[in-house]
Amino acid sequence: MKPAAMPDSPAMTHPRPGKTRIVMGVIGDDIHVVGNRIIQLALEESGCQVFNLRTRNRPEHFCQAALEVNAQAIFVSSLNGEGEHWCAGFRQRLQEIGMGDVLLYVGGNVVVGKRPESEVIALFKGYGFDRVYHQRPDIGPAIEDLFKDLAHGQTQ
Amino acid sequence: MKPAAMPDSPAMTHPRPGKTRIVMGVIGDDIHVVGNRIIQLALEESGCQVFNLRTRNRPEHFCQAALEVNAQAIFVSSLNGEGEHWCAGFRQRLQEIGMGDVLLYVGGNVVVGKRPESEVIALFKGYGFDRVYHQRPDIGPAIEDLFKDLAHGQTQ
Amino acid sequence: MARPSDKARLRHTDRQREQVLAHPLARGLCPDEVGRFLAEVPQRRFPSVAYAQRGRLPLIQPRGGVPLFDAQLALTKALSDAGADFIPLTIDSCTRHNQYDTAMQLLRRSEEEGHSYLNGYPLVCHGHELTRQLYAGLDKPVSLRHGTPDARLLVELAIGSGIAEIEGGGLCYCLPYSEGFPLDRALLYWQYVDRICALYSTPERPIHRESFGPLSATLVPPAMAIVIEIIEALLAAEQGVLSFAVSFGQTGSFTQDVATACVLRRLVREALDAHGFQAMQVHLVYHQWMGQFPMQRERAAALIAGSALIAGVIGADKIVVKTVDEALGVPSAEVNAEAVDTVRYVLRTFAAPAMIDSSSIAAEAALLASEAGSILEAIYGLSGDMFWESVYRAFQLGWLDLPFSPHADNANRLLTMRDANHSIRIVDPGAVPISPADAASERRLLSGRVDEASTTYRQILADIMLMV
Amino acid sequence: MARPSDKARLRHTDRQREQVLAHPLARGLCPDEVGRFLAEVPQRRFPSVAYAQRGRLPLIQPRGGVPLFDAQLALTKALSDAGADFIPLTIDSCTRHNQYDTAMQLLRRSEEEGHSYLNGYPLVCHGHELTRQLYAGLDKPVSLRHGTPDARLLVELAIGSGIAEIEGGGLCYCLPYSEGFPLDRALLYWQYVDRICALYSTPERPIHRESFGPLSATLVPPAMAIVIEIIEALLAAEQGVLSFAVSFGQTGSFTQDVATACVLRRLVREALDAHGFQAMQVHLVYHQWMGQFPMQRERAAALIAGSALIAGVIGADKIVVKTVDEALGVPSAEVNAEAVDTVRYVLRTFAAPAMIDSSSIAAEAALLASEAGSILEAIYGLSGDMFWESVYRAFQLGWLDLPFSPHADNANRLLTMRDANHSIRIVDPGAVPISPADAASERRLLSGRVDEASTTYRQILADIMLMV
Ligand code: B12
Ligand code: B12
Repeated sequence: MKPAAMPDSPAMTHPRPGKTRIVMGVIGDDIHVVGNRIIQLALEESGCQVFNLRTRNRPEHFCQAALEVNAQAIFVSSLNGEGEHWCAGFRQRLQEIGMGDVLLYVGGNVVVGKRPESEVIALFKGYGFDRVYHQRPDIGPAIEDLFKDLAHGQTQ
Repeated sequence: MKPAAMPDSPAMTHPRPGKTRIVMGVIGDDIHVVGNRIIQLALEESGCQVFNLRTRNRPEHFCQAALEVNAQAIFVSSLNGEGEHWCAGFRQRLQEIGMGDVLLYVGGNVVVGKRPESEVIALFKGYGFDRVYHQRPDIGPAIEDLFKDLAHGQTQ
Repeated sequence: MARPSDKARLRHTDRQREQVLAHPLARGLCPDEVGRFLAEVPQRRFPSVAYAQRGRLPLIQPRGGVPLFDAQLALTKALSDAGADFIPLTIDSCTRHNQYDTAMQLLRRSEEEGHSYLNGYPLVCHGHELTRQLYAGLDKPVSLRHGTPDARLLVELAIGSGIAEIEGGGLCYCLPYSEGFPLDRALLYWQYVDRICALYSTPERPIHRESFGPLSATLVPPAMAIVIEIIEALLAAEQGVLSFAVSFGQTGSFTQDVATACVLRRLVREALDAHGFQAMQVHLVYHQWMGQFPMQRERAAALIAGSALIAGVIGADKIVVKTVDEALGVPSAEVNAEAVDTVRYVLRTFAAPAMIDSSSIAAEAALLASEAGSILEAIYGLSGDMFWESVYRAFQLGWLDLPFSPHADNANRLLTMRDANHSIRIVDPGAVPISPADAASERRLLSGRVDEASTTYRQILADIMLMV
Repeated sequence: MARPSDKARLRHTDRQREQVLAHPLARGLCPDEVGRFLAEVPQRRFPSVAYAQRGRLPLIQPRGGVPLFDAQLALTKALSDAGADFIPLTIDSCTRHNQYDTAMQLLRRSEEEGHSYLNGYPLVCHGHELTRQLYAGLDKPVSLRHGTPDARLLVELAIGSGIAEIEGGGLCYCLPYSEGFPLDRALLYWQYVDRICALYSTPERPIHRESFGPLSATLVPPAMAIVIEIIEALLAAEQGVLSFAVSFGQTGSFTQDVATACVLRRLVREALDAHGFQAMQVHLVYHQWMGQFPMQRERAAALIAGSALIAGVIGADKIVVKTVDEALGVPSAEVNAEAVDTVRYVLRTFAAPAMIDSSSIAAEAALLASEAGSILEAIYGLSGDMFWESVYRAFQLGWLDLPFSPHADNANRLLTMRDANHSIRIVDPGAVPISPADAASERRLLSGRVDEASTTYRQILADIMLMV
């Protein structure tokens, strides 16, 4: 099991002012890292400061990291189908630590097998996610949405 | 164009008593012969006496041959899609020459392109065909049906 | 001895051309006007240009022909958008048998009743002026796909429509496509077609000719297909055609496909050069499986993908594509476009290694080359003035014999079967002049087949239904 | 120098075995009872028997695992009826990380809410007695498919369920499948698993071991996969395993697949014989494309068909099958059975020629053999008592470096890219001990790539998305 405390990866320690601070990682007992690697590169190329928790995380890892770096957005990945279980009540956890306004996106293959798209989106919106990218291989549109959402001052 | 008179293929001249006499061939400007070859072999192996008009026939070729050999059944093939045009009024032609009771089957790809199966069957039943084998590669079932229909004395 | 030579070139075709263009449906087509029109269409409308600019992958050509102009225009756009490199114009079967009245009648019914009574585009009924508009602004070659023993009027109108690739030939569009059209007449009519193509050609904009190698698409031994393709290249070269493609249909055996491609390429080049036709450019076209298709959609798609991979392996210049609806009927524009996309996908992603070889491929190639060589030498050796006469004589003698041909004069003595590698083997050569040694090799390769004795219809059907 | 040898064989495993079987979910499994049970199941339940009876075509194995027993039974039947030669039992990811409580919780939710919360079959939760009933009356081998660094309990229960093929290994189920499970511990745990397999084996009924060659399924240079497969064969041989399969994932290049198959076969046999393990039988397994799949159904079907044809060409002993829903999610039983049918269809109809070769294949094979040879020699040369310690040391030195591994200790200095033939090339070997000459050859083969300079994420993504 991953140690509960924040992994001490170099980028983690001090957030750079002005850059959009994003916490990202793969949730559950999920070790799919390829998309995680690609998303980090893409976010960094579009000027974000990325705090990557990499794979096999629990919800509290995301919350702790978001608090620590005062994140403006959290990108949760779920590829192996465990997302439906581990993402439940995510927004509530953030509210409990005063981070209720953080932008919260989820993407990958977020449930097991084929389920109606509308049902999957409703499920994760119910968990408090702002946007859901189920079975969407291209990360490009999500980054555009991110900057649109940030521009609308949805977050401080 | 094929000569209107009956082609003088050897099996044509004198029907053998006791054997089921079947006229068969491909209708329209259709040269697909592979199925025609297979059907002749299959019918002969099941004990029929076959009068094969081969390819590019008009309805009158079938009717003349049926009259000449006092056929018990006619197998019409259409593969290139022209069947819908050339098979119209087929039963009527047979009735006009006193052969109205002959068993009349059609098979192959009897219309152009994909059309609802029920519509295709209704169309050819309307032309007076007893059975329609649209997009059915295996000739086996048709031969069984033939002997069933013959057994029911549907024909003298 | 009547070796192929340009002495056979038709010197004056004017009188015959007047007769051909006198047909009311020729609508007063004027060859000079067509010549000027051809000089103005985009250069990439000529196959020789498209072939010259080809990258590493085979060019892709679907089939497609529907009765109505608007539907054909929509189909043309859909196929081009899906990535087709050659655009097809597939002609209906009435027009193929010169039954223009029936074609006109069925065209009208198709218009009135809103569904197709024709299995292709009736170009002679539509005429060349309307048909030109199908290809306004197109910068890809258009290929005439038909099966017409007497294609003289059809080809005049096709070239008049800006179509610069004409498929067919005296043998390949007579033996598999007619119940008894006299072969000598078909050979002469196709000499006329070749000559017209040569007359319309310029060095940079040659009208391209392509022979139909699949023939009856049913258990045709590759040696026979190779011989017929070489004969038709020679006959076209005699008339001055400068841009030609030989083709063959997927045999059903990976090994035999690779061997056939390599032997056909080598022998056609040797035969042309040996008869002074170095100037003729020759390309190789591979037809995806032309026999009975599986009904099951997934299997049809797998067959299409597998055969596309073989096209990549043999480095074909062009691949002619089938669709998943092949066993059902003429495909919709969507299904057809989807087939183009899938083949393009396979060719791109499975970048096959060029020039593959193996002991079984080399052995097969040696046998096919020897058989084709023997048949060609026998035909060259026939007495007579003109090469086409020797070809006709060879057909009468049963030296040219096409399995599953509907033609009444076809000898039907050549019998074939598949061996354990699914390669097509010669069980009995009939009168086909292959050497006794080669005939013995063929039978030896068959020994692997357990049920070779039984020639019931079930066993023949099994070989035909290989891919079902 | 610590060469592989049977001196490393675990002499007494009883104490460790007691600990493993003390887990409540082991439900008092008794090894002797399991031994008797294994002696009674049909002989064809053992992979070595299935492989020995294999005809010309590769044997077919789908993937498949669902939470509930009834659904798994239905899936097992559907796959067997569709013609699968090996039946899979794919284990869920919680069980793979020994999270048995979470697995139990999600199993219950799956039952209550009628849809799956687990991406596989939680065998440890279900236990071996219930799981045995999945395979009552089955006369085909069952294969355990998972990704478990510590698989000791899982494998005890799997063999107890009558599963006679165990996939995995100390390297291949740690580096691609964990974010940081200590590699030395994984290597030792897998020595235990290998030893248990050997103890349950008899000469006619050996428990079969298969290594997972695809690894991270993303731009893994074949030389690295070949080395890891050979290491795991040697480690298993040290423990007395007698029936083993090495495997690799489709590289994305036809040429490189053929070369990899030939080099892997040759080098694993040489390595085993060189260390006195002549008795171990080795088979070759080919995984259809393990990377990002196209969403478009027709393209996915084409990818499956094309890769099946390659499996035929390389004469793989077994092919592990993907489905058209790969990019979407765990497939339904129907879609999974359909994939088995399609692959069987392609293998049957495209009887590929054995032992194909070409200049590009020969060159690729020579390079891969040289690279794999260098890495293995370096590892053999490391000082230490046990071969597994040299393997662990090599990983720490970055000599074993897996691109796109989630493992925190992976060096991540080995960089790879595709060349013009889509073959995976080494841009920078990092610490991997290939010769300078081979490193130079790799870069030379890359010169064909225009955009090699740009390493933006788009360009890496393009290599990953090759098959989309
Ligand atoms: C490669 C692969 C693997 C490799 C992973 C190597 C590694 N360590 O990374 C290996 C072979 C090891 C593997 C193992 C398993 N896999 Co896997 N794997 C895949 C595969 C083929 C490709 C994934 C990939 O790398 N894609 C390329 C990258 C670039 O794309 P991506 O990961 O999808 O991420 C992109 C998008 O999803 C999106 N995105 C992702 N996250 C987020 C988050 C946000 C906020 C946004 C906006 C966007 C976004 O942008 C990313 C960048 O482009 C997929 C199927 C497919 N997609 O074709 C299955 C797949 C993901 N795997 C699956 C499963 C189930 C497993 C296993 C559990 C085994 C099993 N039971 O079958 C194990 C995992 C064990 C575990 N502990 O988790 C399933 C999930 C099923 C489901 N959800 O219903 C899939 C879908 C296959 C399938 N059809 O069954 N796998
Ligand atoms: C081989 C073939 C050819 C060969 C024919 C060689 C020859 N001379 O025989 C060649 C390449 C020359 C050819 C040409 C053409 N073909 Co073609 N051809 C085929 C193909 C691929 C297989 C046919 C075959 O031989 N099947 C094997 C035999 C054993 O089966 P069969 O012929 O279907 O017959 C069996 C069953 O149908 C049934 N059956 C048949 N008749 C009857 C009658 C009765 C009473 C019963 C009970 C059963 C029955 O039993 C038979 C024995 O098993 C089919 C597509 C397919 N089926 O996969 C297209 C197909 C038949 N052809 C077609 C067409 C349109 C043509 C052309 C007109 C070209 C064009 N426009 O595309 C030309 C024909 C020109 C003309 N004048 O008719 C279309 C017809 C479309 C439609 N109906 O909507 C098809 C379906 C292809 C397609 N999807 O477009 N063709």
